[in-house]
Amino acid sequence: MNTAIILALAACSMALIAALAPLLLRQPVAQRTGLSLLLAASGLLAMIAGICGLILGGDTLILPLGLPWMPMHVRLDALASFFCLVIGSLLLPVAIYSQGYLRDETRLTSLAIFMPLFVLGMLGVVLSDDAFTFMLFWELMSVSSYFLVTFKHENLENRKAGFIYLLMAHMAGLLILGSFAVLYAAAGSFEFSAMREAAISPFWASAAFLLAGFGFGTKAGVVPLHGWLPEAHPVAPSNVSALMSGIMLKVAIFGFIRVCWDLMGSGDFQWWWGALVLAAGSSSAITGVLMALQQHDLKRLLAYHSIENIGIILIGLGLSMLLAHFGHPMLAALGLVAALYHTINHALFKGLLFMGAGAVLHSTGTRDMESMGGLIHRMPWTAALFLVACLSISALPPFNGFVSEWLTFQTALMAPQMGGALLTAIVPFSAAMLALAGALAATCFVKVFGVVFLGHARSEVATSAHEVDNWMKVGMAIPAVFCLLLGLLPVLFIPLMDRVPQLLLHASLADSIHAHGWLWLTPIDVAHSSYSAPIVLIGMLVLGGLAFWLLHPKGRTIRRSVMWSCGNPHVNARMQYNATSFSQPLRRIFAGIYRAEEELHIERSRHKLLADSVHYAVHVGDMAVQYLYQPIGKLTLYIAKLLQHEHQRGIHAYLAYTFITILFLLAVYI
Amino acid sequence: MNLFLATLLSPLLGGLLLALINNPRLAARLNVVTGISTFIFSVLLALEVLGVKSVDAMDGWFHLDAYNVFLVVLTAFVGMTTTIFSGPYMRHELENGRVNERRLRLYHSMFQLFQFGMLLGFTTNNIGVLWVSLELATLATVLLVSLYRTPASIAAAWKYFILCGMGIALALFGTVLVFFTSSAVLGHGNEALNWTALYAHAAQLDPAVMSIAFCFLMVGYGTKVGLAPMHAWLPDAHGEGPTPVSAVLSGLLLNLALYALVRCKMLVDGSTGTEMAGHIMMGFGLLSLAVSALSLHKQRDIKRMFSFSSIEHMALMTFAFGIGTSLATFAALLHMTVHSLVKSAIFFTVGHAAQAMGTQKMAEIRGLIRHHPGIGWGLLVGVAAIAGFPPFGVFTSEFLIFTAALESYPWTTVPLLLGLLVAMAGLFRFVQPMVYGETPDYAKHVHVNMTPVYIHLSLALLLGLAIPGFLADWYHQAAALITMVAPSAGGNA
Amino acid sequence: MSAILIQQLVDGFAALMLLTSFALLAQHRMLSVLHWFAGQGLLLAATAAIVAYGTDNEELYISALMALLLKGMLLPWLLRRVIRQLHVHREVEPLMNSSMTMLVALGVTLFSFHIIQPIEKTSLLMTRDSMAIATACVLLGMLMMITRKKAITQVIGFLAVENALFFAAIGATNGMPLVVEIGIAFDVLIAALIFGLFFFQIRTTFDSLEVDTMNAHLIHKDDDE
Amino acid sequence: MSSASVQIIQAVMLLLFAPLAAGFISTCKARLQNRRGAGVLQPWRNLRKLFKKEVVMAHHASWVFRFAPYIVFTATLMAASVVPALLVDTPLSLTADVIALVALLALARFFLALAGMDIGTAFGGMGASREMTFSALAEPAMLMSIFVLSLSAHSTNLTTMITHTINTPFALHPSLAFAMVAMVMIAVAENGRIPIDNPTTHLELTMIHEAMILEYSGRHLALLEWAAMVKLLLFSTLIVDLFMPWGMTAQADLTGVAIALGLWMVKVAGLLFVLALFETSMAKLRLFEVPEYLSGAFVISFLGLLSYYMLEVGA
Repeated sequence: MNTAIILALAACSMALIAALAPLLLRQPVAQRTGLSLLLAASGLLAMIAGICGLILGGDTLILPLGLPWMPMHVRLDALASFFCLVIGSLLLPVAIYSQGYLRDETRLTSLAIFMPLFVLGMLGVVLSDDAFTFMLFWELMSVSSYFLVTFKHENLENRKAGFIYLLMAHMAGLLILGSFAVLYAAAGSFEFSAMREAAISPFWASAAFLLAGFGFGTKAGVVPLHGWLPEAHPVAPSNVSALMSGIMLKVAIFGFIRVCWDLMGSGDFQWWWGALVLAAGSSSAITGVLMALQQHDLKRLLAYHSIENIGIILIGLGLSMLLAHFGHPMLAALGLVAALYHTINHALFKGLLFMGAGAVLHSTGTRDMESMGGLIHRMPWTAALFLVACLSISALPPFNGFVSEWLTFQTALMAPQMGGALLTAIVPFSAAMLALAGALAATCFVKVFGVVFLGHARSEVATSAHEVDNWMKVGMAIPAVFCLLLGLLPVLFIPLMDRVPQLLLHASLADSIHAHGWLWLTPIDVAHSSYSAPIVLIGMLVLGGLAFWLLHPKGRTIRRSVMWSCGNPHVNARMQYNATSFSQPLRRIFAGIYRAEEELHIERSRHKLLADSVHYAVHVGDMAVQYLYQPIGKLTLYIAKLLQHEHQRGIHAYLAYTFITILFLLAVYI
Repeated sequence: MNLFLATLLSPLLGGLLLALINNPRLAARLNVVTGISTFIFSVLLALEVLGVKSVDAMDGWFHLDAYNVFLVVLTAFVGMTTTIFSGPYMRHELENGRVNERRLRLYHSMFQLFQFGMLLGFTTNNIGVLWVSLELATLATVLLVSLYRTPASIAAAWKYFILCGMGIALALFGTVLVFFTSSAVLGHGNEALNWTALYAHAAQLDPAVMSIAFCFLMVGYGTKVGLAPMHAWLPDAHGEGPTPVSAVLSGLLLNLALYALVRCKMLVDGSTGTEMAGHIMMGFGLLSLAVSALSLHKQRDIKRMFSFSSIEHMALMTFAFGIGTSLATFAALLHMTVHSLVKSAIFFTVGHAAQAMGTQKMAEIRGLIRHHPGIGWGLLVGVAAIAGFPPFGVFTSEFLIFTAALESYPWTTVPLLLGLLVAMAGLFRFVQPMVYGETPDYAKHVHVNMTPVYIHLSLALLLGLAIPGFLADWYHQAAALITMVAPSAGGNA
Repeated sequence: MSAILIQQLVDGFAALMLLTSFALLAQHRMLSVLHWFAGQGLLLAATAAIVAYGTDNEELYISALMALLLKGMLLPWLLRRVIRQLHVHREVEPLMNSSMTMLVALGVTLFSFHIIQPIEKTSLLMTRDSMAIATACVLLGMLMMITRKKAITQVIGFLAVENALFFAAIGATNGMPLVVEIGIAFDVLIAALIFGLFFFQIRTTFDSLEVDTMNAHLIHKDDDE
Repeated sequence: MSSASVQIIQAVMLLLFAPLAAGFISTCKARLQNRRGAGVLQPWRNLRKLFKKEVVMAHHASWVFRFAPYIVFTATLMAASVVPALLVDTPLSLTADVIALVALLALARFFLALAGMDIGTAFGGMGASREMTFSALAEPAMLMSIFVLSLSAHSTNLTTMITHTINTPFALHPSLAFAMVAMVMIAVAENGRIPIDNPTTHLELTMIHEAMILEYSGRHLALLEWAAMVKLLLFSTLIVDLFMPWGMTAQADLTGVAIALGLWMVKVAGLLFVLALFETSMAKLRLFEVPEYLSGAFVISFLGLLSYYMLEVGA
């Protein structure tokens, strides 16, 4: 029972205490402080447990809860401790952030109960070592997040989003249950340790893989099944949607890795598994970012971006599976490390983005980007921290987003010839898709930062915005610092993550990473590729400082006057580019994918050519909802209607039914 | 043996006494006292029986073993909590003039008579007396369903009476057929109708007659369990009757019918040696799951909707008993317990909700959480429990049913999963708007007694998280008893 | 009386039983249905007495007497009183016209003979093919309930099924044990009382005994949105 | 001379020669259009003038607008110093491989676009939107051409690629040819040259790069102009390095460096002349024809990849 697993269980118990606290503390202030205090402690403990688990190695434990003949098994191996680290690293800042964010909420009890339960569910899933515990905590996570999504259930939008969310979560749960059942049939017992040793036939292995893939894919928001994500995340309170986007999607990725890599015999994948994951990853990345570009609701845009980043993680995983199948353990380890690196990166910068969006929502009261603008003058701190997150997510050098995308590119570029022509074409093509997604992400975040923070305020709501309090600033500062550190010192973090491929693929990157000292990141060997973030940053700072000092001779101040705009000074706020117009070129280029519906009506009272007012709105529907969810919904209702007619007949019909049933039974069985 | 008689007679005496008392307040309190006394006696009886594995009383007329003693305790417990709930509920109905003193008296006495019929049915060793007790329970419920004397409730009662009457007649014919073969082996006395004797000589019974008998018994008791396509009476009976009756009806009466069906299955398996009975039950289970899950989507009345949910869960239990392995039977017994607890809790909350909003039409019930947090959250958590979300017991039992199904008949897991998903969608489709949103202005304040609901839900929670040791091996004994006779695949675990 | 004679008598009564079931199906007027039903009750009592005598089993005499009192006299009298008070007359089949019902009835009888076929070979009791007839009567009783509109005729159908069951109990198994017998009789009696109770309520609330009007009240609850 | 000193010379050289290169292109175009042109040193004069001029900024311009020029200039300069022009193996070449180089330029572009949007004029937003969209579409083509090159050299480090191309005997590899064409097309798009964007014009509706720096004045404008010129020279050096690196010295001795410098100047001048020729003969594409141009570049680079696998792998 080493320290790591004790710390992990301490984190879980902290979350449990936090869940029970609201029953004692009644008034909102006490509940809020209790909630953020206990969750912060839980986050800190989870982080330390993760780091200890990675350094000292894991341990297993059996708790006396659960079914009599199958108690709860708990395991903290390298994979679990890494994801504990991910959960903890975002939970700590979000907990601090919540202290400020929930300041003026009156009805807090349901949030104060279900948020810790949500955290407990995630930690439980990461730590579980048998199918029953996994499913128990998995569904606990889904149900508690459902209650969080419907926290503000006054508006209809929350309720509809909540319903779809719960339905998809339940479907995912059932699919995962299916895959566990298949593994149970092969292993004869629910414990993961038994499932690992069990020899499973290729057919049933593929069945389990597909079930787990679709189940975890639905929960992670992979493209065809992602319809619920852009509905559910924006309506939840911002600190919760930070947790949901930041961590819950990662727990789904954890589940996928645990089931498909760890339980089904690590390393011996079939080739089409990797290809399928790669294809799903690239299509998610592209669709996610393309749909994100067309949104003008800030949090809905960020939710779509989560789909893109999950796609990037899946590209890393898919490459690693392919390479593992074709017998390149070192490269497969690199792919896995790239995916894990992007997991923690995404948790951090997406958490920061949602917290920033929460801060904007908190002070302006709206999520619509069309009514924001010029907030950098009224919310300087939030703007600066939001900019850090934008740089990280757009994968730009000094920050962490670039390191993980760079590693994924290296895996793709260095993948030697694999199998037939089809495969050799897919890998570079998906690398190109990754590049396109990265660049479009940069476009999208220029739009977000530009429209929200820069330029003139587009509404009086934006003008009356105020800077957020210190709690929220600290809550946002922590992930920003982490983003910079992860971006500058990858060589220190990768050995920590390297334990996971050692566990799963029995291959390690350790020696090649340290080949060139802590400054240079050289994944395979120095001749292949190397990148040194610290030198880049120092170089830029030196050159920048030099240029700034040289160009500032004594006493030359900057004269402020009216903006130039080609000599047309009276420009009002409506003449700026806003969210819809910024993405207009892309809407034209990718018109085939979007199928946007534009409505334009112009009032002309005076003369045919003189327009009084022009109203223009564009709506881009989500393909998954239109072509997947609605048809299934209509089909069920249609069958239900048919059945309903059966219930409106008189007593004679029912007597006849019984009569026919008895005759049928007798005829068949005698 | 006095414990056994006490358990049986206390509801009978209570019923008779209540028939005489006119003052509603006193009657309500006596009703609760009778419920509590029955429960206490049943618990003592259970402790005694468990010590000695099985007990025969009154020279073979009554037989108690691990299987039916657990059902007796469950019936008594849910009966007790329903009496507690029905106190304030019926007083509210009295004030609103939906029921007068005379009919309230009828309600109390019939309620206890129903309870007596249930306990008699579980404890008797004689399949004839089992049929009589079921008939008695049906007659009591007919009067209870038509309590309000509204046109709809009378029509519902009539429909219930005709359909169940016919169903039970078929079951009687099945019993006669069983007696026809058993008298050839065991002679003409009562001996030929006792479960214990029948099991001992199951092999000598004529398989052809037994399979015909099972067909009649299946359709007969199947009607009472509410399996499709004989389920038409259930939604109306639930919809029109007073809520305590619906709670008891779906919580307990269906269990008794299913108990009888499983007894017959054990018998038929013993004599035919084939898996015919199991397959028929699984077929009916899947059909009812499909029908109920789909018709959940098209309901307008809150109680009718939850009655379809009862059909869905009875279908799951029939399917599990049909599989026959000891894991499946364990799961079915657990499901039966948790379903009774959670479904009756839901009906209590629904009763209060309907009274608060003054209507049973789901379109007009809104903003329960805002109106009365107890009702709102109670309903939401109850529906989450019944839909099979952890940490409640329904999730555990559905998980075990699923794995048992996968072990013996893997292809059945697909319709099972689909059915569960569609049912969950249907339930939440209606519950969500009812629970959330702003409170409408026509909502009245109503005196609410939510303690039974909280007791039931916490018990279900306990069953989900960590099933207590004694209850687990209680199920194991019952499962072993049931599968020991059945020739089907040897049960593991 | 020798065993063979008793056997022939029981078979004769079984045939008469089948005849009454068919007759009940064919009647149009309410009173004639009632008369046939009373006839069936008497027939049952006679069969019970004969079988009791044949197997000199005393319990059976009591159930024969109960059958005579209950099914032969009390129920028909009760129903006639109700009919006269509610002055109900013609009866129209909603589902199928009478010839169609007859065809179905024949089919059902043949079917029940077919399913009872394997059993007959093994039974030793003196009532060889009465089980087949009993099954037929049960199914015909159900058919009658299905094809009738009026509540009263449905009740008579239900009681016909009970009669068929009673006949099965006596004919095939020489009578169920007494306790069970009393229980069944007791239930049938309560059922009849409740029917009586219902008729008056249905009459007052629906002012017609048509089953479909009652259903209308249930159906409106489920109108489409 | 140690390689570090060559590194510094190289960086300073790139910085100083950039305006000359820009001047060289404009004079070539002038000569081709029968005009005298303003002479090669004109960009130098502009920069000197701008450095002395007073900076005027809008009232509500934020710190992003103020520091963007410095970040853009330093990022581009950092990228330039990483690219080996004369010496094959410079100490800084390890800090960033080709992908990191592209990312540095992306960082510069990111801040430029933000600065464009900061003032809140229509032109700034238009420029930012178009710049980001078209550069995003250029990314996959750029990466695919790098991919083709790295396939043969099995690396993305510039030094390894250069040494690999120098050592292998000269042979016409179709994949390299395709990659070169794609790279040139991308370079033209990235630097906002004629078919995509007209660097000389201030015609509001057509300009992309100019629109973003419309609001700048004084030394900020100078820095941005200079950065654009350095970027042009950087891309031409990159193309020279990857496709015709012969003549670059391996050792850091004086004679080697001098020869390398001479050869480098000749090669870059030739490349820029071809660019000027291309620009005078081509008119600017309609705005929404640019995606076709860029997807054309992507298809060409993908052909390069296929030809590498079909033809060269076998050889």
